[in-house]
Amino acid sequence: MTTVSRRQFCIGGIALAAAAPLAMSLPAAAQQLKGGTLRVAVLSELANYDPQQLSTVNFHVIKNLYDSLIEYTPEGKPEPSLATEWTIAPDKTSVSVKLRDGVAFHSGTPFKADSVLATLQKGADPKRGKNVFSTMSIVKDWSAPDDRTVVINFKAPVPERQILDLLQFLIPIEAKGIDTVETVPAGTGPFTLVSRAVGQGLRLKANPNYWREKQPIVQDLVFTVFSEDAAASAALESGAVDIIYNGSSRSAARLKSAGYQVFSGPGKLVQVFRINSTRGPFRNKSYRQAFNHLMDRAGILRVGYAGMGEVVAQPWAPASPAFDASYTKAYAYDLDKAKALLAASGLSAAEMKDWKMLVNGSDEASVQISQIVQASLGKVGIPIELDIRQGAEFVSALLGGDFAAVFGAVGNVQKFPSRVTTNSIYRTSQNPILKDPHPHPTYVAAIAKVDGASGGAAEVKASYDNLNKVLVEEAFAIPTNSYEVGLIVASDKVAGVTLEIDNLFVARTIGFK
Amino acid sequence: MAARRDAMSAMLGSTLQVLRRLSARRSTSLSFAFLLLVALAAVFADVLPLDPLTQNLADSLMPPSSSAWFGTDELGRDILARVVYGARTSLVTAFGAVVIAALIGVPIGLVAGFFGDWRDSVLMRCIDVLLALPNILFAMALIAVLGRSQAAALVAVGIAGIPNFARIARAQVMALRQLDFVTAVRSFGGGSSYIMFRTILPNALSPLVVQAIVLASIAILLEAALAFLGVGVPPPTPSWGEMLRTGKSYLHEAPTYAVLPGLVLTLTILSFDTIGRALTALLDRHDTGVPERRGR
Amino acid sequence: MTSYLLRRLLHMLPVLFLASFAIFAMIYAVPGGPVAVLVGENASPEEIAATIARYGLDRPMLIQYFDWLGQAVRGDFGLSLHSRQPVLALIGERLPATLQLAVAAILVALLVGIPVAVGSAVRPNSWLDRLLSGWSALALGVPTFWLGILLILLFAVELRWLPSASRYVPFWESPVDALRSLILPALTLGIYVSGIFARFLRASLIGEAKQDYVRTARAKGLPESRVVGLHIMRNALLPFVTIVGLMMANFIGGAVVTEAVFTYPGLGRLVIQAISTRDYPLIQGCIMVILVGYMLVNLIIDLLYAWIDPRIEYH
Amino acid sequence: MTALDPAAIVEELPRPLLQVRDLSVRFPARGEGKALKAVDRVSFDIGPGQTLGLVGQSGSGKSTTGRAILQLQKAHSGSVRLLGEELTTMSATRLRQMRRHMQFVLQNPYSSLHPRMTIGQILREPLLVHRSVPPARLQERVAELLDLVSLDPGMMQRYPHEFSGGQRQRVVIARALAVNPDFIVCDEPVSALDVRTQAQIVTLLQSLQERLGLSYLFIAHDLAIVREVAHRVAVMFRGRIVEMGSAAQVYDSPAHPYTRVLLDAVPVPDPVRQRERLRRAPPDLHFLEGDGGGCVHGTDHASSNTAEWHEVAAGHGVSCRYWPSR
Repeated sequence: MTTVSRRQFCIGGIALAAAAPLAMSLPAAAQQLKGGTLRVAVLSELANYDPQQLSTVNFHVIKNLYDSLIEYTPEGKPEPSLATEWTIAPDKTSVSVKLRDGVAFHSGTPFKADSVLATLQKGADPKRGKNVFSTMSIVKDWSAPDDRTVVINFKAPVPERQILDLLQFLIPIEAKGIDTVETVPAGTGPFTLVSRAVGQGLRLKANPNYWREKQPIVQDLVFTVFSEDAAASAALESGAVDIIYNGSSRSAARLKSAGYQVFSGPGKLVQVFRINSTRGPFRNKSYRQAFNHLMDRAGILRVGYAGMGEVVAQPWAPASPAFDASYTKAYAYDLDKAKALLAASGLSAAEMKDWKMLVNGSDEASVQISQIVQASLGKVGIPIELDIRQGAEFVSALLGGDFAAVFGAVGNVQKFPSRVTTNSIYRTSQNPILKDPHPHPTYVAAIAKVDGASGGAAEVKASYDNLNKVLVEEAFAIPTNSYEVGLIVASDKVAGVTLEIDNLFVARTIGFK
Repeated sequence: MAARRDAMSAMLGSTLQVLRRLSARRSTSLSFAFLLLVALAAVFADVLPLDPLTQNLADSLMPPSSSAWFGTDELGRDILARVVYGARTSLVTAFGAVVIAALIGVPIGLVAGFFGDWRDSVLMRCIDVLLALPNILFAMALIAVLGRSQAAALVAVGIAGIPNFARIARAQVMALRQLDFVTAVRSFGGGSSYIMFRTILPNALSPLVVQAIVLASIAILLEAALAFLGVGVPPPTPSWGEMLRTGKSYLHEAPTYAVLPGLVLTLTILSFDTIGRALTALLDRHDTGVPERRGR
Repeated sequence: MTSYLLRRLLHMLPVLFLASFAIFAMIYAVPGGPVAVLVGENASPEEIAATIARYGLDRPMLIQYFDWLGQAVRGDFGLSLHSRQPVLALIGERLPATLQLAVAAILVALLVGIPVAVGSAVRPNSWLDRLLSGWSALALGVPTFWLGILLILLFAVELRWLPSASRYVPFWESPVDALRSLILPALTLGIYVSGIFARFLRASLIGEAKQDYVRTARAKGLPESRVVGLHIMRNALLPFVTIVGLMMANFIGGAVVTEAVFTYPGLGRLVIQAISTRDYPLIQGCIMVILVGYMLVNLIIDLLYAWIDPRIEYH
Repeated sequence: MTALDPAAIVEELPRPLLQVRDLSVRFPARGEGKALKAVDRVSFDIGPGQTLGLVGQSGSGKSTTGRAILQLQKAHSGSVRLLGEELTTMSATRLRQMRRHMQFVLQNPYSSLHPRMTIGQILREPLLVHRSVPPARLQERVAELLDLVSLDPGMMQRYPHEFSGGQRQRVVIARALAVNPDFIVCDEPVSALDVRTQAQIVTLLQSLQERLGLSYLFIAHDLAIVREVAHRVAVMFRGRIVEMGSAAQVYDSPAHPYTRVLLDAVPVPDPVRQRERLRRAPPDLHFLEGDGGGCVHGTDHASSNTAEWHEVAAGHGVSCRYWPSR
């Protein structure tokens, strides 16, 4: 790996401030790791192989079947991957990307600009673009001056970090396989698909023509789907699997104390108490603001997530550029402050309790932390009921905005701050919960200011501070804590675990001691 | 009215007699005592110095101690308090479910058995469907429709119990409808429903009451199973099955969390079952539900 | 005999029809529906509409039902809305796991239940009978999920002999691994079923022992073991086997709960998951498979009658 | 012997209260067999204040006839008119109203009373069903009824099992009387009782008939009792009436061989005669197959369109399809 970087790694433009050693996350012993069959327990059935539908249901395969244009280190520094260099125009309205030579898709087709163009095409298509579509909204057009170069033009000047996020999010799909990518993987990744047994798992094997040298280390990669945490833990303890990916914090904590290795990546989620500010008492700003102080964040973190994470009052993980620890102190759990704000709201007791809290019954942590909030509300004289729904019923209520208040996690909390707008409660337009026109124009303006802050560090910082202030004032979403997603619990026989910025599972560096 | 009072006192008399016979065995008298305890707990839960809802997050998952005899749960609530209030959930659900099952099942069985024509075929075919479906799956599907609530659990468990009552009522009617006193009522002009409900039903009561007791144990079990699968009475309402569900995830940290509520649940089910079986045995020996043959 | 078989199979149809329709109508009434699950959290309204149209979920309920029925009779249960795999394939993946658990549980039940029944029926109301009957009451009354938890606590958490959650390992692939995974769930379900076996077999045995022919056999001086083994057992099996058939639904229900306790990847968990995701075709398919299984078992039991009791003729 | 319609005989009697014509009851076939003709074209009338005794061996269709008249058993064909109203085609609602005119006294007083109701409740039941007595008068009426059957009204609160067989049968009769009926079917009303009680009940029935002007269809296999209570007697054999006439006619000059067999079966106190009679084999009755052709007397009733009935004396006739084989 180090050799690769020395020979091919060229720093492009101003994008890379420092060339971080690529194998930074690899221990020194990595070279001595042995191959074999790596058995991984996952907790969700694979939904599809489409990297543009990236979600927890395919987190475990995407980085093993595909490579993205660039990668981030766990600290958020960009690194070359399929793109060897990238140059952002000084006016920040375009980026030019150089593609790596000598890479082939699993089918044998050489990797060239056509596949990147096809990938961009798919991402910009409202029907096929899926998760990438909203990120593509800044893109005007694109072109390929030659086989090894792609140029992407933007509609307006775009902050640097947002451009890098886009490149990191772009995962080239083989042009001719793009229509069947949901069911047939078409990538350049370190592993190729061998077989899949629906509901049980899938088997991959090492890609013999992989462009990163000496990777992957293991010859076979087997994923087994476990429907419950307890089952996966039992399998790890009985030696039936080597790694659990994306298990619960609680069992990870228990396994850690039993001597297993636990790795948590930087890509946390933030649990957010979402408030439908178009309904009932929640139309009252002062009433909403009381909820900033009604969250027993420490208790929620301990009971719901075994203490693995941080209490936060803003939707950012500590790695986020907008993270500001002072808010956590200023908006700590404080029933007296909450009572004062409730009194200031001028609402009657009957008005205050005229709602139900929606709860995801399929998620044990949600049930518990909802009860904690319910108890806090009870203490300030607002007795409310829980409306517990399972599976599909919950999801449709959550997405349709058919709730008064609900806990739901928010991702992308370590990236460019406006990326939180991909999440339904934080959307600035076509918000399915708050609807149009957006009831909190100051928030919409604050996001626009962040997006438009393409100037110096001071302007950027000011825009972040403004956003943070607006978020607690409008109080339509009350973050409580960050928590681990994509936790890796491994037996002591394995080593070489690489952490990924989004906590995707990267198997290519893992081997046996 | 006076007659009704007489009937009541006669019934009370025979009930006492049955109770006396039942308590002759140690297993049944123990069962009685335990059920009495559970029922008292359910009724007087509010009077006891127990609080099932107040959380104390700092003291979560504590082992049994003098301040919390059964320990505390993951939110620091007193498990004993939740077990006591859970008795209320269980008994209310069981009682309501048995009432629903009886109100629907008994008329179905009476009509099917009394007329014995196409009505019998149609009704019994429906009962067959209910019998063939595992009641836990049926109840889950029904709760999915009704939304998760105590009422939904009660209705789902009740409907699952319909076949039990329908089959027993039907068998009783078929045995009783040809008897002379039924013919007598028919001959002086009693209509079908009068005969079914006023003449036959009172004579079929004993096996139906026994069935109700047996069904109560099934209903408590089913309610707990639904809660265990996460579709029962919604939290924070205390429910034994829900406690087992949550407790199961804390087996390593707090083994008593799942074990103690489960023990109370099991003893309750066993007590109902023991009494139900003792009554069945008594019924087989002393009272078959048809009039005595004395004098012949 | 053939015509009897045919008629019995025909009798299954109305029940299947009624049940499938009832389930279909019931699930249709559920709020939420499968669309949200299909399109994911960040779907646009257009995408939702397109998905609804693609799966034909906007058509009237009756049309959807008869469409489904038409395909189902041709053996096509459609695709799961969630995983877009054929329903039958999904069921086929889980069925072997459930069958393996069922066979193991029934073995446990027979090994425990028959000795208990015989032991208590030999001298009704003796101390032995009371002890053994108490045991079957316990087996039936202890909720399977609590028993499962106790077993996990003892064998997995405390002693660490066995895994606390079970995987499905086909027995013929690795008998040792399969057994390690099966022991606890099979014990849990098997003990419950042994309660059913013991209680009803005891009743049949005692009922049969009162018959005249038994007295005759004893009077002839046949050894007690032969009387019980040959005469009583053979005839007691008849009513017993019927009841076992009728208890099939309980057995399946017990299996669903047992699978949940041990997170065992069987049919029961598939149904629960299907109900929670509102995967209509999958729910329908699973329920049909369970119903057909129930009825086939009862049919086989009726056929077994002929084998056990040659006096029975088929009309 | 002349062939006459039995109805013609009846014409001479006072206005009939009950008129039964060609009443047939069939029980559905079991398996491949033919439907059983339990009652086959039975016709008779009963006048007000009259008693018709219906005798025959068990299984001859006596009880079924009684039940068919009361519409407790569905008739296959034929007509039953009570007070001039046709019962067989009557709506269920109207029939329930008509039931207050006809009542039933069953054979077994032990099983015909609801075991879980007091005597008072039992007697109140028909009154409530027919709403024939205002609620305030119920108690009084029940006491009246008990008095009518010579029972102490103070027994009202007792349960049937506290009574003797005779007392119970009195309750059964009181219940039948509750709605002031005109006609009562007494199906073996005394056969479950001991001899002394039998006589008391028979006396009660007779006195009630005199006081209330009741008509009875008195079904019994005991010929002696029937002779005592019945004005007219019909003899049933295999679902048909084979002989009918006044009690004196039938008992003193039986015209049908079957009637003779029945009468011969009555035990006589003389052991020699009794033994001699038991030695004699019962006559083998001869049956004519089908409905057409000549009867035992050579008459073809089908072609002459007359009933299969031969009058041997005024009001005394016999059937001609069953006969001893010659």
